[in-house]
Amino acid sequence: MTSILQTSALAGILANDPLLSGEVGLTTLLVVLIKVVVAFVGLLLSVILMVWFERKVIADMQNRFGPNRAGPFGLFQTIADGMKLIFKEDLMPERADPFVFKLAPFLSLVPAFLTFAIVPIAGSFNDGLDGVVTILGQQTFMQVADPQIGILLFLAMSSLAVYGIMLAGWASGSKYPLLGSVRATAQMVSYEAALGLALASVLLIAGSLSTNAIVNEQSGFRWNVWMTGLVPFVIFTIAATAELNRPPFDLVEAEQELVGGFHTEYSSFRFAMFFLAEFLNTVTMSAIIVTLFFGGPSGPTFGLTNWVGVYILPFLWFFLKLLVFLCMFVLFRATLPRFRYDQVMDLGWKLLIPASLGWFLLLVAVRVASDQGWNLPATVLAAAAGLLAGAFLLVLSIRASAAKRAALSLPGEGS
Amino acid sequence: MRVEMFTFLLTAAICLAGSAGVVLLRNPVHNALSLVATLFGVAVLFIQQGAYFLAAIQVIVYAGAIVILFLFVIMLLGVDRAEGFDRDPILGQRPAAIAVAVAILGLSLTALLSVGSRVTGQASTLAAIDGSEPNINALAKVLFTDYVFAFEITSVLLTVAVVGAVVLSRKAGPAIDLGEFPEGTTADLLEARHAAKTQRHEAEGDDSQGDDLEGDDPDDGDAEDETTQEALR
Amino acid sequence: MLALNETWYLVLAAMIFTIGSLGLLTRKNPLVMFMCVELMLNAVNLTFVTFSKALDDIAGQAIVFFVMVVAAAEVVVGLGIIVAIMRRRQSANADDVSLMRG
Amino acid sequence: MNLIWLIPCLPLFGFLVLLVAGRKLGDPGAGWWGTGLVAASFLVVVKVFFDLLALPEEERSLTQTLFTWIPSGSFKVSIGFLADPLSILMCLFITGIGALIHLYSIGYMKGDEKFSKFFLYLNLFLASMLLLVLGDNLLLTFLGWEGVGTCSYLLISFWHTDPANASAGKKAFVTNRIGDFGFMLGTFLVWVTVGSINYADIGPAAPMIAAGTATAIALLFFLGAVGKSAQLPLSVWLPDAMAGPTPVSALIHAATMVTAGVYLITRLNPIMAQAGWANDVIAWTGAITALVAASIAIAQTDIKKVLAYSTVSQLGYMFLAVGTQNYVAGIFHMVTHAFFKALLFLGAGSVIMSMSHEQDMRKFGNLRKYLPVTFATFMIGWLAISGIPPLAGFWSKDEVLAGAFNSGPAGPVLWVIGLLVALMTAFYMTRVVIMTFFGSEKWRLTDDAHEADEVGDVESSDLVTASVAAAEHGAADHDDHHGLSPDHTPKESHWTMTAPLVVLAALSILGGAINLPFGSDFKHLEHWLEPTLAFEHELPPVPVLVLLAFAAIAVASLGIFMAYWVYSKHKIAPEKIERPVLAHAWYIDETYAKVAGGPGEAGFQGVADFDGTVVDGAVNGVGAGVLGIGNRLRPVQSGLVRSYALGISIGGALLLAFIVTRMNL
Repeated sequence: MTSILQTSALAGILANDPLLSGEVGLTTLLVVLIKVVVAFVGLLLSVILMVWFERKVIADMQNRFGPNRAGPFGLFQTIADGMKLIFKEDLMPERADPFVFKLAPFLSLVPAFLTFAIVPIAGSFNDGLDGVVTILGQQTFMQVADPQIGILLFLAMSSLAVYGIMLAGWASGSKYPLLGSVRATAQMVSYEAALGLALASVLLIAGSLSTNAIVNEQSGFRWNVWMTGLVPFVIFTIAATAELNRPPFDLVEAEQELVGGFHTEYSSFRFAMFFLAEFLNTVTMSAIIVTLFFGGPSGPTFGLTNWVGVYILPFLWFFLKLLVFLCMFVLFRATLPRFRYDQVMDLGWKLLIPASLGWFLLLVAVRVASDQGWNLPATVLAAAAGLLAGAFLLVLSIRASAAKRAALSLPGEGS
Repeated sequence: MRVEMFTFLLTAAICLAGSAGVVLLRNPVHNALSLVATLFGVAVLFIQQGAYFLAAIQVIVYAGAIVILFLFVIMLLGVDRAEGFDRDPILGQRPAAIAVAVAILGLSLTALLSVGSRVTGQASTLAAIDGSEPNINALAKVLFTDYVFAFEITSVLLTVAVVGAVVLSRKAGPAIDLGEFPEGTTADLLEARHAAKTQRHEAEGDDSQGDDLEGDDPDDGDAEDETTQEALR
Repeated sequence: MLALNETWYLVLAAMIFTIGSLGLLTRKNPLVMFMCVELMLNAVNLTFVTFSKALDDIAGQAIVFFVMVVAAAEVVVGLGIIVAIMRRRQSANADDVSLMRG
Repeated sequence: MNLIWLIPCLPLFGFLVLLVAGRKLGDPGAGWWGTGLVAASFLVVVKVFFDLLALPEEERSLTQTLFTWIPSGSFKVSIGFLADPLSILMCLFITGIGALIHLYSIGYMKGDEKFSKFFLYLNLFLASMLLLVLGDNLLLTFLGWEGVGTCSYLLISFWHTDPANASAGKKAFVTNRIGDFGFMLGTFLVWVTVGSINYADIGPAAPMIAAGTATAIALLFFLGAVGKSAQLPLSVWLPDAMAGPTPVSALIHAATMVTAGVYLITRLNPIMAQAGWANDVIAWTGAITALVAASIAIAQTDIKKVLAYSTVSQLGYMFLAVGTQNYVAGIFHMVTHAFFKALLFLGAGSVIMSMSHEQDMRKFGNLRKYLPVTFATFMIGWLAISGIPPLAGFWSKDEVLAGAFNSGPAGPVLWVIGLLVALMTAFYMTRVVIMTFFGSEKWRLTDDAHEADEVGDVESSDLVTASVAAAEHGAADHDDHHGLSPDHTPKESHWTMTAPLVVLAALSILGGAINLPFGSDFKHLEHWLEPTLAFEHELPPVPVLVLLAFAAIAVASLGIFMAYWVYSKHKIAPEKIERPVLAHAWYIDETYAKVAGGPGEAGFQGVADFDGTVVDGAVNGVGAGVLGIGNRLRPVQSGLVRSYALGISIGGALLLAFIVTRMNL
């Protein structure tokens, strides 16, 4: 029983991890199991806290108390809500498509969980270490999996998240959910392009898809947020907010227009799953941002190589960075008014995608120039000039088509 | 049972069930979901054979974009009603289709199983898969060296496709004002066509609406809006 | 216990392909026909990857990459055409589109 | 710098410019433009001529290959020019006389509404002719060959609003096609035999060609030459070609195009050397054509007709020369003939102009009073063609006759025929001169008196063949010059017309100097042509030569005297000599018409019926069959996508089945 699994099937998913480089024994499986459980429980816990945190912060900003009955500071409010939802009656509209209606919440929840698998949450990246820790005598990374395709898994999961929303809206057999889901789908598909292009800039700097490698490469405060010149980070954050359907991009559930959006017809535990998925996604997305742009768990470990330096301090750094972004999302929600739908589309297609593409090309120019030994400032200037010319043309064409559309639609609107 | 075998059989079952679902389920949305199941199965099989990048692309592009597009169109056009399987309007299409399918399956199985477990063909000498190199790097190396021209061409193809889709989906312009045309040109032609059509209508009664053309109706531009509204109803 | 080898994959691919072609020939909804075409493409992709592994040649995977790009382009244009047709005909039946007129 | 390519390209450029801007240039701008380019081409030829002259004798052959025209496997044809003594000699008189005739045309065509088009055609003609002469391979020569044929057609039917002119052009074209057929077959045979159609390759390879093959090649090319140079039996088109404007007659149908046949045979002389009896065919065809044409010329009343038949006759002389392998004499006579025949035609044109486009000699007379320059130059031409020493015609004709005399057993017979032709030539030319420039001013006679005066000629006037009458009519008709009024006063032509006459007259006098028979030092032409000719021709010993020359002079004087006796002294009635059969050109045209209209037409009808039923039937049958199958197959194109998909699937399944059967199971 030394080998029940050869480095083939699952190894592909978990590939770069030294855990799976040799023979796979029982201990290895145990380690994997531990990591999965820890990640799952930790994620759930963080969601519970996140929900409480958000409600509390918003309540404070609106000059009210927020949850303060269940447990100290209302900490158990989320659990109480969850219990209530589970015990509510499970309603399904008559015109709903039963199978898809039941399937949709899972399609929302599962990708949210899976994405977190690639986030490294601890491990020392200083002093030449590359985040390897030893658990039960097995060397491994502090993340559930580090596949070859690495960050592409995040993209894949974020594109799958669309299914949950889309199918939920459609399966409800009702028009507001359908409208909400069609809106959400269009929005998420649109922003995925910007997301991917901003991601590409990071990958260009990191030279690897593996999250471990990306974090490792950022150790010593060579964080991508400035290594890529801030623009990809800004674009990524905006696109991520839109991808999460969080305010100010929460057109999916615009109450004034669509009642509750795609989950109007959902109740009970199925609604809880959507709810859970939304907050899971928020946490995961923050973790991804931290991983991609802020060096993940890397940070000063003060020379400690014992468990404090390997587990506690890195996790602390990770958690602090995560907290910053969670706060940011909460603040977005609390302060920003909702976009109009056409504004969302304009922002995504006409600003974010061209901007991220242009910035990516600029970074490529810099990279090529340094590889080929060209004059760097001159190359950057030339590239920037070209990109500005392109941007100018783009603006011109957008204006021209807008003018044309206005001219065409005027008589049509009259009739 | 070896884990790989187990994975394969499970995935194969999902794939076959998914593809059967595409063909047999009546509701287009269910078809699309079945398709997604098959795509996932194929992605897993890709991983099992070391094609990690393709597996990721399979999920991102196929599941994440193409099938979403399908669903989008289904919902936009409101064609998400079940399709009747009772009879095929084309005479003999169904038995012929089944015969062809059986022939294809039988022949390919004959070909595959008769050669046993060996794959006939020359092992690569040019672009060998190097175990030490990640799959993505190897693929990228090939794509940007040997196949760089094809790669660039596909970018052109995508651009063309985008332009084509935009042109196709654009709203029709305002209806043609026949008064603008001088006599004896298109206006007369259209008028004659219209007259012929009216005559035919009178002759046949008005129940041939189905294969009639709505082409020169002036309110054609509103068709899309109607469709959308219908989809949302 | 049978060993897992290339033939298993190829047989699976052949079956998917057959099911896809059957669907293409019998279904009337153009969207579903399109999905069946995607099935067939996937079957072919699977054989490409299988042969790529069997012959130790990355080119097989490169071709799958191109197939996917072409499939994406095809779906975009194809769906565009279907949308354009359906706007005019209000019908989701491929058999109705048999005239060479609008 | 090698300028050969400029020679054909200058007229071609002129053509292109006239094509685009001909109307803009107008009258006389277009004429001057055309003339200028041809003159420029002439200067280039002169330059190339001196370049050649500067080279050692055996190296006098410049080739210039511009590009590969038809690369097809081992068959490669390039656009290449060959400038050797022969082609440059041709070019010299083509461009020289061409320039003079262009100049003349400015005056002659003045006021014509298609003035610029005329020069357009003339320039294209010269470009083609130069291509024909300069081309370094048979195909390029053929291109020029066809080009001149086309231009000839265009120019003959220049005033095509008259159906007769159009049909004359058509006749020339069709007749030429028969010859072209021979040319093409000959080219194919050369390609098959030699493996190349370049003259540079043919020359060295010729001695290896089997006698039979060489004979076939020679006969095929001679067929081409017969068509182009209007020898019997394809001579019928040339007299009708007089429907074209007179400068065209002078340029194309006397000086240049018709000599292409002679040039071709001379160019292929290495093959001719192997051709055996084909040479005899050429010689006898030439001799008989000369005789027949000369006899016809005696009875013609149209001044241009006389000159046309005279041309045919003189071309017969040339073929007699090349047939007896006396190429130098042939080329020599070609050159001198070009001078004096162009002179005669242009003179005739001048006369015709002054007589309001009247061509009937019976209405002329005493014109020497009105047209002094024309008269003087025409007299020189007359003496030259009659073979009176020391004018050019005498020397060349004498050389042809001497060569014929010395060409084997049949030589004396050929010589006698040649002498007979010389006699008739002197006779009919004297007749022309007397009727035109001497005697009474016949156009002044009133219609009645005219008729009375002409009563003797009624018969012969009726005898004028239909096409001749039509051509005459058309020429006279084209700008509403209907007949001559009795009080018409002929006027001497514009200087642009008389200047070429003077130059040509000078050339006609001096042209003989290029190849005088007084020993080797005087034979410039022979030395010049030596590198291009495969062998030398032996002339008879000097005493015989002198004897032959005196015989020729005597015969020529006799001819002139006889004509004087008949037409000036009226001692013998002209009708005695102008037999109907001669006026009818030995009924050749009529025979052709009969044959073509009788058994020929029946045969053609049979072919047409065959075409209508069998060939068209097959074609229609195929069409109907396809239509029928298409109707059967039409349901397949149902527009149903799924049916198409089924078809594709069945095809795929069949393909799969094929692969499975081919597998080693």
